[in-house]
Amino acid sequence: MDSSKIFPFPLGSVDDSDFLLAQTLYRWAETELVSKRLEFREDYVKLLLPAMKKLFVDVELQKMTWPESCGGIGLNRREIAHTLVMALEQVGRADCGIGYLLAVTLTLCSSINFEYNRKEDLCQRIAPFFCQSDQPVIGSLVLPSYAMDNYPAVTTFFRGKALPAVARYDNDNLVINGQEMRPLNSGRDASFFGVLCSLEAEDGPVLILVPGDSPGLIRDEPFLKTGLAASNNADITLNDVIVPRENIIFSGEDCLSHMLSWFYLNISAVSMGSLFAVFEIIREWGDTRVIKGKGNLFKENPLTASVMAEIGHDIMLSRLLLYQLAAMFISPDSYSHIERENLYVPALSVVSHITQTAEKVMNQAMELMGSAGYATEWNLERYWRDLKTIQVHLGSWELNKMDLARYFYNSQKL
Amino acid sequence: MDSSKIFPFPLGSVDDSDFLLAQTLYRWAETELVSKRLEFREDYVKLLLPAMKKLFVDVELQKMTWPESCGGIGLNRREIAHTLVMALEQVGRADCGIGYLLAVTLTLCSSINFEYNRKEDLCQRIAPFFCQSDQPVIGSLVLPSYAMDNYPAVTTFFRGKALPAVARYDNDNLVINGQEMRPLNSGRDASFFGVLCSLEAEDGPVLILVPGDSPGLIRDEPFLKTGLAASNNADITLNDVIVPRENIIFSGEDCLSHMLSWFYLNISAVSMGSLFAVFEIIREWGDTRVIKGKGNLFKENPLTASVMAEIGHDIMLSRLLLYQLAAMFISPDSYSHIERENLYVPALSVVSHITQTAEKVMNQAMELMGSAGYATEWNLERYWRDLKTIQVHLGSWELNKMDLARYFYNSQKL
Amino acid sequence: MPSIDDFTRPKEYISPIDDYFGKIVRQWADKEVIPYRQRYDEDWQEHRLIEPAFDKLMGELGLQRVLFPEDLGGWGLGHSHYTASASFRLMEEVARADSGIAVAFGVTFWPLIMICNEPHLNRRLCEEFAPLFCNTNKAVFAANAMTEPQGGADIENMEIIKGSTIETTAVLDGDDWIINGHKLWPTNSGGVCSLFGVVCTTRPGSKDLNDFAFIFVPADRPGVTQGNSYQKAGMAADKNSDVWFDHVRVPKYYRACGPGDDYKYFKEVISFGNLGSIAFVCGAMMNVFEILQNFCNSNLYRGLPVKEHDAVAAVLADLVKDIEIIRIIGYQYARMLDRPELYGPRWSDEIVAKGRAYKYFACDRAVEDLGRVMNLMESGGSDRARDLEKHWRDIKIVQLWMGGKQLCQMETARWFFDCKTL
Amino acid sequence: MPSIDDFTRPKEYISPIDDYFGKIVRQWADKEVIPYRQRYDEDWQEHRLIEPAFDKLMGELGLQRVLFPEDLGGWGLGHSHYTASASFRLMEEVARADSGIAVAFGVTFWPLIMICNEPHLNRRLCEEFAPLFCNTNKAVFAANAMTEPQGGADIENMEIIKGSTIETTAVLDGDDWIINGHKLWPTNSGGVCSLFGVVCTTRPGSKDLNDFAFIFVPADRPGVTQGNSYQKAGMAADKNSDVWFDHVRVPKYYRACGPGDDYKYFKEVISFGNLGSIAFVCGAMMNVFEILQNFCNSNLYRGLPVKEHDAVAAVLADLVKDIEIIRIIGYQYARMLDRPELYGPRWSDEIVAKGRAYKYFACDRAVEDLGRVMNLMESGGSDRARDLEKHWRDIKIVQLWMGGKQLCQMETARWFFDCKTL
Repeated sequence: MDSSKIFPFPLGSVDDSDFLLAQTLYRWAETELVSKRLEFREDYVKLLLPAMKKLFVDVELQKMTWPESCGGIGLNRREIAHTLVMALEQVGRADCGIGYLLAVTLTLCSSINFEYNRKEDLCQRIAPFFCQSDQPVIGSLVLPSYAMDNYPAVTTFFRGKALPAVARYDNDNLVINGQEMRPLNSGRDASFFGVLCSLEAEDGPVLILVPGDSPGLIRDEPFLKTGLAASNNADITLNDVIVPRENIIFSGEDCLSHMLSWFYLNISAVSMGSLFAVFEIIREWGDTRVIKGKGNLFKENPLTASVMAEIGHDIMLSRLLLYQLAAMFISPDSYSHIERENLYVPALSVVSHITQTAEKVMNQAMELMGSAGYATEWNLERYWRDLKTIQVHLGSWELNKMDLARYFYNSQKL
Repeated sequence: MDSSKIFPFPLGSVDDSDFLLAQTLYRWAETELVSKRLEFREDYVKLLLPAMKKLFVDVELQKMTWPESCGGIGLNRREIAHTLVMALEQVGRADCGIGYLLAVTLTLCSSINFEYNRKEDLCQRIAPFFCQSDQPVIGSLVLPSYAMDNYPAVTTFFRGKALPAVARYDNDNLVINGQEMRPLNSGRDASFFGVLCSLEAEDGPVLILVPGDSPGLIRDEPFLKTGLAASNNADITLNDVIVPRENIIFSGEDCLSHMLSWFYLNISAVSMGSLFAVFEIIREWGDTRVIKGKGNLFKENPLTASVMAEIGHDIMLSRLLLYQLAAMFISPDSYSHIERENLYVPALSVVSHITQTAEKVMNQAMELMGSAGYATEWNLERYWRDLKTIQVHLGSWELNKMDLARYFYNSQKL
Repeated sequence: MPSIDDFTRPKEYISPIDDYFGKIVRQWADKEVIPYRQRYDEDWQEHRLIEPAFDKLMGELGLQRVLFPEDLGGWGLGHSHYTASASFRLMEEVARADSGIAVAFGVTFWPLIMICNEPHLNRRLCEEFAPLFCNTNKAVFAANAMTEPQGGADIENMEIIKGSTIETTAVLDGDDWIINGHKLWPTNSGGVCSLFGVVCTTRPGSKDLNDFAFIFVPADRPGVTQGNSYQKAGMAADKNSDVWFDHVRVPKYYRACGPGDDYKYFKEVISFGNLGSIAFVCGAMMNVFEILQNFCNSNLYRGLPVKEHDAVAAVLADLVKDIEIIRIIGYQYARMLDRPELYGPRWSDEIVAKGRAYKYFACDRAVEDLGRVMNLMESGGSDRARDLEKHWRDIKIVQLWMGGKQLCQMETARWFFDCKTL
Repeated sequence: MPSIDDFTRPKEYISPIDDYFGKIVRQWADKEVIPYRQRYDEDWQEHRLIEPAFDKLMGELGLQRVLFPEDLGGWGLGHSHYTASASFRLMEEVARADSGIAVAFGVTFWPLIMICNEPHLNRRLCEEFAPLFCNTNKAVFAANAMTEPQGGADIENMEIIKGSTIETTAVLDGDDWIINGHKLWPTNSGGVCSLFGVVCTTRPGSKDLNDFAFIFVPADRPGVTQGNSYQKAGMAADKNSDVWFDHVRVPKYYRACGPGDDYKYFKEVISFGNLGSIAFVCGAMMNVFEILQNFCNSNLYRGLPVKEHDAVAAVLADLVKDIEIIRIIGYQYARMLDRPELYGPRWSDEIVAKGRAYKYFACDRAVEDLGRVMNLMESGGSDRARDLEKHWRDIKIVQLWMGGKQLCQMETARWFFDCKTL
């Protein structure tokens, strides 16, 4: 049984088409991934790429948020938050890595194609790539990171971290430079990068869209990492990469916060999906495994049941928070003290909670399953690696909390 | 500033009268408690009783849920969940003990006077006590507890614990016996006890209303305890106490679960209020205290700010869950997979989360404040003691989780 | 059934006086304290119930004399090779009964460490103060006056502050120090203190470590005022108050060790403070174990003792696991203080930092564990008759004092990661 | 700047061979493993990269010989008074480089404990098997075949199960045992094992402890089949597989200690298993410390090394605090195994239960700490080039094996609270 049915959520603005989409994605997962896992494990070429092609192209998710006028499906309003969440839950349940790529791609696109963000020129130019391609079109982001102790003199800092690239105007174009930058995902095969730059005469950070085939964009060899096999990641370097001025997606801290809010919502949904998968694994274990000799089912032992109960409890509460957050995106006015500008704080808070809870839940599930917890065959360890990888890409909790302190206590110097 | 304004919640079915009531209670708190704390500390006679009289009688909270036809205010529908929550938040912020008494009293009354529970005879008989008294009328509950190793032979068990009392029919009356039972609160001065009994020919537990002045009801001396000074608690004994048959409030496990659901919602709101108080204390500390020498405000130090941020984060998420839960009570149909019968699971889950989070938050706030954390003068330690006392009265988390395991995994033998 | 004596201690570290005095103190605890402690909270101002227990322990049994040299009426523990391990056991046993008494008892030695311990034994001051403690059958208390109104435990954050925020001053006037200042919170203040060790500066604002001074001030000197006791969440036996020093005059030689050395050896005081804190936690937790054994045997769930429920047993396991570990760590730290030739000076940054780490570990675990077992006991957890909630309140206080968790973390990180600006 | 050698060890417990062999193993780690370990995960089936490191450590340096008596070519550690403390250091050093290698190395001694350790040294079997390990420069692996398909680590839950669920049988046929059964998961299976210690029963379903048998089975005997390696989250150097015993015939004297004693001394195997687990955690965490020191010095936030941010430093402090404590506990447990005259037999329920408690403590702390520091390193945390995520994966495996946390909790509670039904 689809475990997402066990955990209550408010029906609110969810409609039939959302349920239909979720069902479609559930079937996609069973056909393209679940049934092939044992044979192909995390094989990128044999398993993940074909599944992504189905998802991005055949199920048309990469067209979803582009305006109909540009060939998309036209789900480009804040009201689709619930749709996004329900879809990303299902994708995350099947494969966190694919869910993550989709989440980042949708985040990048939303900054271009959502009604209230809409950059008409960019939309017209970029939409066809997403809407007409018969291959997955992946977006990626390059965000600020710790500076290294040998950082170049031109580096600009944003809230203590280094902006990855420097842009300057050159007539109608922008010239961008950045060395060995690590994208959130897919450094090897992303079609578009949103690169956060410093730009002359601009105070805050500026997000610039850099097509993956831009001359001067160099992709390193892929590097080995903990999880997210679907993300074929590598560092990239921009050497005097030239893009039109119109490729500026936004500038300034508020816009960045707003984009990150959507990113956090999407990631929360993907993480939620991975929790459904974990719940299903541990439920099956509880139904079939014995403990302390024959006839004693795992789910009937008070200790193992208590840990399993805590897993259900944590997942249930996380889902309630996720949908509460989605509802804030849809209608900030119906929340006291929430405006569009400060969605960032609840979004950061919810995504941090859900990913931290997911880490705890997965750790507990693994404990219950002993060696089966770390055997590839049982899949659990994959969700654990994937989720942790997603979590670290959200940035360090210790430093993210500085943003929360600014909100709650009006701290000025952090 | 009222810190409850910092933490977003969905306006949903909250209306102006709810905000007005919250304001009234905020003023009540400032006048009756906050301004007198330093002088009277936790003095029951000088501080708490007068404040309770204002609250229960003058602000009319003890009339709130009785039908207008019985002299009450008529807020006796599930739709008042948000009203209750907003009111109990404010009372809990002022004094957890008073909030707790109010929560239990309203829980007991709701089982009698809510539209869908309404016991007409009981309503008519009992409402006048609440609606016409010029003194606080306190309700209390006696719930199952661990058996002692010398438990009497007549003891009946419910889900592994002993039912406190035994009732039998005697013509039109019930005769009740129970030895040294510990009520949730106010053993010394409650006007009504809801006592969970075993009753001949009934399978499940039966809740019977026992007036405090019943002959045969013996109140022990009050005992010393950690917190909740407003609850003047003592064990009670019922020796052949006789009440009319109509004093049966309900029988059966489902009704008990439903009553407990309201109890958990109410307690969640009281705990939430105590978190507002703690937030205000730590915010003031952060605004005024220095660390590492002059000029370095506490809220600007990255470490103390990070702990403070976590406090804000936890409170914000708890409040979102609280209002999500209230919304489920108001309209279970608008949640997937929720029916009236299984409100118990999310309610248990939310109250456990909020009270556990509150323990963590208060522990952290105390850590930040060092000696001021445990000095009575700063009030923080009182909330910490009170909240923990409330938490242990919800029953042990390890055993409560067995209920969750039954729901999530269909465990049969726990 | 295993008892508290089955918790592991490193057997080779145990002091020669351990067994004998451990037993005596346990008898004292069982007879003089445990039957009365439920009423201690109401006795926080008067100490009518509490005082007899103190007199018995410190005066009659004579434990207030242990640090002083034998020829001055003491037991010579200050120059033994088992000061720390012997103290650990004694403080553990006292804290098992009441950590408030344990603190008051332990803190009496706190200033005396500065003058009674090798290699910085100050014979003249030992002679000066030994009679006060050794020639009486009544409890006599000493106190360290450290914390000040502004900044609290910043005083203890010595590596970064270097005494520069101390506002209590000592000015030489001929052969006397004139002390002025306002201190908060000393354990054993609130009127009970007979001898203060005062942390002060000979040049306000200075970061020169030679200006950091530790000076003894008998509480009966003119100009010394102890305020009323603060009311607090627990530890009624430990009185705290404001203390004012208003032009208090003491002889020049009342300075403990002198310029530079006062600062240096004051860090040893911190080390012993952390050791004591661990011992208090450990002793309280051992009593928690006793309470729980009793509770879980006599309370039933589904017809069996509560301890037979697997999920409950897991919580019990977590508790005893932590007691085991805290006790081992405590004795290991005691050994590190007792064997400087193996582990380095007791006042070294390394030993101080490690003590901070162990202390906050012990407190964090204990606070979490007690919260959980209190919850397990349901309404029994908040009932004072069970004595569990008492330890829960007391242990929280141990966690919060001496700068609390954050200062411990900073000192730990600073030493291990060589941080410069923390 | 402090190094990993500045983490506390009880100095008086350190074995005479500690310093010399500790250094040798560290050199081996730095030269033979650390430069290559990032590619180990892809080498899980072939062991092309991993095998040379094993040969060097176990064969050439000869560490696979340590338990055997000297006259048989061993180093006599099995009858020394520092078996446990010496092993702890060695395993720590190996795990610093790669806990998979450490496990494979440590587990090779696991069955040998049954025959090499005093007071149950089995001279005949030592003579039988010593040549296999001592007369070669190649790594030779041994394994304990315990876990079975049904119920997993229930086998280890000995106090309650008493061997009654064991389905692997040993039947006497003249002077031979005939072994039949199916085992899962032995470390050092998957084809690398040369000598199995097989946990089996001489009477299926029996709770009579005399029927519990521990019998040696050379892997090249007819009827022994090792399956293909399982793929797992980490520890590529540790091969695990199914193992089938199909009418395998071994001499009667291959039974380790005999009826009753097999069960009794098998609990010593559990004690050493817990000791080893703590050592693996400890070694891995020391390397985590090295990685973090480097990371926090070279990565900047607000223009300063990350470690200078107070909130980050608190996480660093939590890590080093736990390393301190885990290491002290590990050495204390080693001492308890090395000094049965002080602490009781290594196979006693008390020592087994305490080992379980320390093991799950160490694992829980490490798992939490590594999760936090991985998060601190942001995307660097999941980058295999940093080596941090490797330890994160490996330590989780240590936490899960040998019955995982819940079994540890039950055994701990059972001993301390005298539970009857857990």
